[in-house]
Amino acid sequence: MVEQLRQKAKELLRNRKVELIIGYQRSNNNIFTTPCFIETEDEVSRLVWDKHCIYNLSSYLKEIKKGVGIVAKGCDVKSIVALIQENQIDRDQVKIIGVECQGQVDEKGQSLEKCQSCQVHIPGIYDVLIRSKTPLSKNEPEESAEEYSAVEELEAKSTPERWRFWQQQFEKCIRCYACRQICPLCYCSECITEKTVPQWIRPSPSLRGNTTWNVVRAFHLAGRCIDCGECERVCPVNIPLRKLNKKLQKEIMAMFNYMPGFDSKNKPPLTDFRLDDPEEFVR
Amino acid sequence: MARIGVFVCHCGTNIAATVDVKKVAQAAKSFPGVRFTTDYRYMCSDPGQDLVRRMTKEHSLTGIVVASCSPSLHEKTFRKCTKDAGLNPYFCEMANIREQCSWVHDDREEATSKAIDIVRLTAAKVRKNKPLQTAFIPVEKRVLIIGGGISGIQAAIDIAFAGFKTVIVEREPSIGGRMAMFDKTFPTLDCAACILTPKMVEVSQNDRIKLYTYSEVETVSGYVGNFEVKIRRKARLINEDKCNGCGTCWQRCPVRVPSEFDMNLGKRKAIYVPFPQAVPNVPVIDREHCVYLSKKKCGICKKACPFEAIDYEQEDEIIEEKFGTIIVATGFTMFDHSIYGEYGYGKYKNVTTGLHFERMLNSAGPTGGKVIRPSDGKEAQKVVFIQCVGSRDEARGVPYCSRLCCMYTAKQALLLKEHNPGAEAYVFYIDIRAAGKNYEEFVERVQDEYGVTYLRGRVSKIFERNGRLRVKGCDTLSGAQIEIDADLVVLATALIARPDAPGLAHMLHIPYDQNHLFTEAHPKLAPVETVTTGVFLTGACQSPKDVPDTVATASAASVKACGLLSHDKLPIEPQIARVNVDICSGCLACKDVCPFGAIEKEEIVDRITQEKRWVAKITPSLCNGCGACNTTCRPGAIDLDGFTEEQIFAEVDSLVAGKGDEK
Amino acid sequence: MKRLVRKEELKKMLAELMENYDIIAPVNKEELIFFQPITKVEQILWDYPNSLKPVKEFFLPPREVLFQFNQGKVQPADLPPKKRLIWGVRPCDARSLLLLDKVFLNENKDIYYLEKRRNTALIGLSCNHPQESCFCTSFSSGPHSKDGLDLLMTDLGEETFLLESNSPRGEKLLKGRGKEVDKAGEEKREKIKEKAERKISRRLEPDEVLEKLISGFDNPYWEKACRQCISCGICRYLCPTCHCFDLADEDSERVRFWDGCSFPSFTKMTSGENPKFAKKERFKQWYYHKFSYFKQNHSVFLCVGCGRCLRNCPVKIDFSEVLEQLPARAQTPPREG
Amino acid sequence: MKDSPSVEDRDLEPKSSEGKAKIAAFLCKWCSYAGADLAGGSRRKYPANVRIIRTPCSARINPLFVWKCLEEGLDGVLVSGCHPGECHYTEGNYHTRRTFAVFRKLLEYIGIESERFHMSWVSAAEGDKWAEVVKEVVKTVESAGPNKYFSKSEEAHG
Repeated sequence: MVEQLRQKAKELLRNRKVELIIGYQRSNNNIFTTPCFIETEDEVSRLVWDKHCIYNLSSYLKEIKKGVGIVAKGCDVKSIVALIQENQIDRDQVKIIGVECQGQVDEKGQSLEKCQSCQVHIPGIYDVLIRSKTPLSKNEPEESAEEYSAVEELEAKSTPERWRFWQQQFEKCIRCYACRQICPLCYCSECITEKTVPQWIRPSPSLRGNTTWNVVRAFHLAGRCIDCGECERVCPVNIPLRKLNKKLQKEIMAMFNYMPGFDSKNKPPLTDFRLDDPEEFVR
Repeated sequence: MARIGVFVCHCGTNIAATVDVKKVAQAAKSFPGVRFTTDYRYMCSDPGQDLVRRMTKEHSLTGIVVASCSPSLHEKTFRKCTKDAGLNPYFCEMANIREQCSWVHDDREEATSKAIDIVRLTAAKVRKNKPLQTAFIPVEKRVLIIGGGISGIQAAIDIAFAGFKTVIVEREPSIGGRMAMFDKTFPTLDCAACILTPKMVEVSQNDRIKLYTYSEVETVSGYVGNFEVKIRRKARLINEDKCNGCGTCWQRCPVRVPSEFDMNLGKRKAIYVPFPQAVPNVPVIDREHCVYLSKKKCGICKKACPFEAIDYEQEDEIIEEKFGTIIVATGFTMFDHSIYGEYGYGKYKNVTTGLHFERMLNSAGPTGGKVIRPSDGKEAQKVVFIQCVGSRDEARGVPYCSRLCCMYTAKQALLLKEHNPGAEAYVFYIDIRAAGKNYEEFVERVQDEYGVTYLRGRVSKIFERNGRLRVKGCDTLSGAQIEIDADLVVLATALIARPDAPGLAHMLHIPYDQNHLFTEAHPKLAPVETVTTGVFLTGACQSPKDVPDTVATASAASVKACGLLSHDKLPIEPQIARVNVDICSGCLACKDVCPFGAIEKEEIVDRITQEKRWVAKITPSLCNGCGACNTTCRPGAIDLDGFTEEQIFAEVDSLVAGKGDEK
Repeated sequence: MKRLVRKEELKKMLAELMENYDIIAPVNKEELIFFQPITKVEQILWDYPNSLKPVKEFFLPPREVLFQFNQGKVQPADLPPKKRLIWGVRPCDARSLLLLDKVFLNENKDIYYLEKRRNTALIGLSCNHPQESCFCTSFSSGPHSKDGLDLLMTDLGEETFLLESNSPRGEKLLKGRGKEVDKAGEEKREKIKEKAERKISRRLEPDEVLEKLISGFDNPYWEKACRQCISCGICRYLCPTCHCFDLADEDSERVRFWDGCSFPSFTKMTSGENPKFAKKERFKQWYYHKFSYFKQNHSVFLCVGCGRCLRNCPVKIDFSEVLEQLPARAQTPPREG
Repeated sequence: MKDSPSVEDRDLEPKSSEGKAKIAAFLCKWCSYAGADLAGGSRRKYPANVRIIRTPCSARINPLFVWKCLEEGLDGVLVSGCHPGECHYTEGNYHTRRTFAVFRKLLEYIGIESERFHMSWVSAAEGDKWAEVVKEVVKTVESAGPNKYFSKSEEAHG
């Protein structure tokens, strides 16, 4: 697959389809990878592909929007779809080098949680597709029963227990905004948390400000988050942000039958409505 | 630094009896930015208003809080007052301590404490108020009328008489609408055609009225004074300029198909005018049935036409026109009774509807005025009329009363007797609703003079036996079970909204109710207006109406339209949304939620990076200030003048006790 | 003063100290190591790779109320009355406080910082197992350095620690505890120290870096080097020497809280003008501050080689590699790879 | 220039009457606000716990306004708009309905008692309904007790 990948990347550069390719290269410790930015055919040999390519590189499309090629797994492609859907990038300007992915592992060698319920081993859209030697025949669309188990576990707790749980998590937050910066869909040039007139979110890392920040972050991604899990991965204090994101994904799927990241022509669910939307909670 | 004045009104005892107004005024003195407070018996009286004006000047106030009644009553009054005192009127806000406080609470202490909170909240808002300016937009002095039935026709004539130009867009090949299908009209029994046709002719001859028949409104954009409308002129396959309506083509056409105008009781040709008095008197080719179009054989009409007016290649045409106002006159359609199993699911040929019967009564109609049994064409001797089919039936039909069925059923029973004095007529009804001038008298006459039998009750079953219809029902007045062997059953089916009404409503940004009938701006005081300024309603698209009511609303809508057009420029509400392009990330979620199409994509050069990027752009004249875009804007790049984030935050903050608790 | 103290005795000593001091010590919380106030000796970690957050958080807290205000009255924030003792500080972190002193305790003393510094005793723990990312030895320091500490503990194994005082306060704390250090103990300690230092293979030559930075300010290298950065605040916040802060009013409190030059809003002004909006500028700022500006102002580099930025970067930017690859005096960047 | 609140502008006198729930109600001006006016016009009595904030449309009500109220310590929040299909702006309340259908789930999930957030459709003709809604909402909010989410005493450290 790596040879195939390098070959395709070389072609894209040679044919001037792109000026830059965002991909993965071996990191200093020779096991893991880091993002890399390839501009010449010679550099293409740096590109690698294996189960250590956890990063969602589409985050870089927030900054590099034109003449760019990007190596993307199925999950990453979902965020590219969302970026197209939300007017942030032009499909024509981004060449997607889709890679068939059979799951990723973290630095400890453990399979990522999101990979266990993956339904997009093969990317939804791409310009070129790199298949494995033993290609998966198709994406398995059946819904994994396990997918929301972490969310359900928390839902089963009492309200005060949930409050305590999240307060303990949010208390750790140092407001480094790595969750925001890594998120491909947090592309606002100025985040609401930076707004001072009026001040929506207390900027200092207090329990109160942290809670608000995390509530706002989660809500602003409601119906948009494609669950790449990068926010949770980068959080230096291990706040389980996916538990928040997945909860909203679950609710939106249940209420509006919408799963983000699959169709760039759709309206995101919170800018859309149906006449028969649920309203049992309204008096 | 804000200098706010608080004016607390007693409203006689309306407020003062429950709220300690002196205490409110006293408490308000300590609110941030408040420099002057007072109370007065009637703030809206002339001396009260004068007090506001004088104190505003005397204390150099920069913001006014009037603590009295609901803003819906006197916001305008006091904003004007504020303006008169030399301030921007939007520096005045109402603290509603009457409707939402003194009138709903008994406990004086609680009510006073709440009133103080309300004033604090309002003062907090006023501190963040900004001056707003009313803008003006030019007015295109033309009216679009959607629908060419009696209401559209009447509106066009009235508006043209007032000196303004109108365009009627009618979907069918001819104007005339439903009324053209009627035989006679209740309660005077004038012939419908006799009173409608002259109006149709007037429309066709008036220089100020333009007609687009066989046409549909495709899109509407813009706003009051400046609606931009795309109209699809469907290809008739006839060159209208050449055709003089001689009729050679349809006489020669070999294809005969059921006529929609005659409710499929008669036939028409594949090239046809729907009825002899059609306006314009230009035929249309029915693509589905024309042999030339389907098999490339025939072409008789083209050969026959002396004016070479037939053009098989003609294509739909889209025309774009600008209008200042729009009148919606799209009328109604009939409820489909085939869901009623007890009436035979629409399978029995001799179970018909009022409109079928109307065509049968018409001497120019398919049966030449003879009431027949559609199954065998024999004259019907025994006819059963059933009212409220679909109406007042929440479960299977619509919850409302269709309002005219009582009257037209009476009329039809009467006409049956006139056409065939030997015929028998039975009417099953639930209630007789004959509220109209000479209506009750008419129904009595039908019963007394014409001997039509009225039975109060429902029909439980109709089935065919020996070629006749066995109608089983009960007379709830006598309690008797009734069975009638009828030749014909006429159902008074409900009048309902057209299936595409919601689509048009979305296009025009007007609301509709659960029955898809368009909603007027106010049920009593603005019955022909809609919430979208410049869009008016007339006729049965708003609710079922008979001819006199339809004509009355048409004239009413015309006056409203002419009123708008009499201005060269119109003011627009300044409380609208604004984009801060520096923060806007161009996701255009706002565009998705804007109900008015006021937001579009714009390319700008970023002032920091100097790179091009997309942002949202709001057209102020299209924005109605609902604020949906604000909520959807994640970075808070859109704000709403008059209801800004800062104002709302200030209001919330004002409610919080002992702020600064957190460590 | 040097003493050999048994672990058991150290624990006792801690328990005693708890009466007069708030003890802050490293604990394991859900797989992460934090310094935090403890109430029981058992919570303490005796050997650990360095904590996630540096101890600077106890002197320049992530959030600090400076004063409260209410209707025109200003009430300064309460300062903690009880003395504090931070137990188990790593030498790199201790050294970072000496660097922060240069910022907060220069001619304009920051009373909030000063009070906390005065009030806090620092008991260090030598670093016997440096990590791959560590490079403290590049800054005339090392895993067993006493700089900035009142007392340094070195784990000699077999439940024995060698304690060295480095200040009068440290001496006072140590007085009368344990026993004399014998020669074997000294030798053992020396061995452990050498072993630890040898383990640190990562090396930076700060003076060379400074030279490269001076000539390389406009080098196009930065344009490429910064691409990988996602502009989060992890490296800045977890850096023991980063000390930028922002001020805000939250209700009736004036608060000071961490800020970092990686954020696009860092230098944003009220007018909307933002001189360091470009990622390249923000990225560069950090390196220049640490190895050029600070050195010029305070004659010392603003880095202690703790390696947190390397370990915690979500996209694995290698701090020292970025500086190493900066071309010396070259006007055009070398080809990468 | 007065962007951030300054010392002299502070208004810190205690505002809540002890022991009574304080509830913010965001009302669209066309339906629910007019409905509340009608309740007054017909002298319907209801508890005095609710403070009304008027907005043009319920779609203006950012869920984060609701959050702010709860964060600041108000005991409950009510959002009220026109019945579906009756929105003055044709479809604003459909957006409101969706937004809050999601947001309330988030509130519950992070541990805010569901008793604290309410939503209603009250038309301009439903003065009686408004009074009933307020009664029910006040009762429900009070059943959850005072809002102590961020009060000093409740703050959990460590």
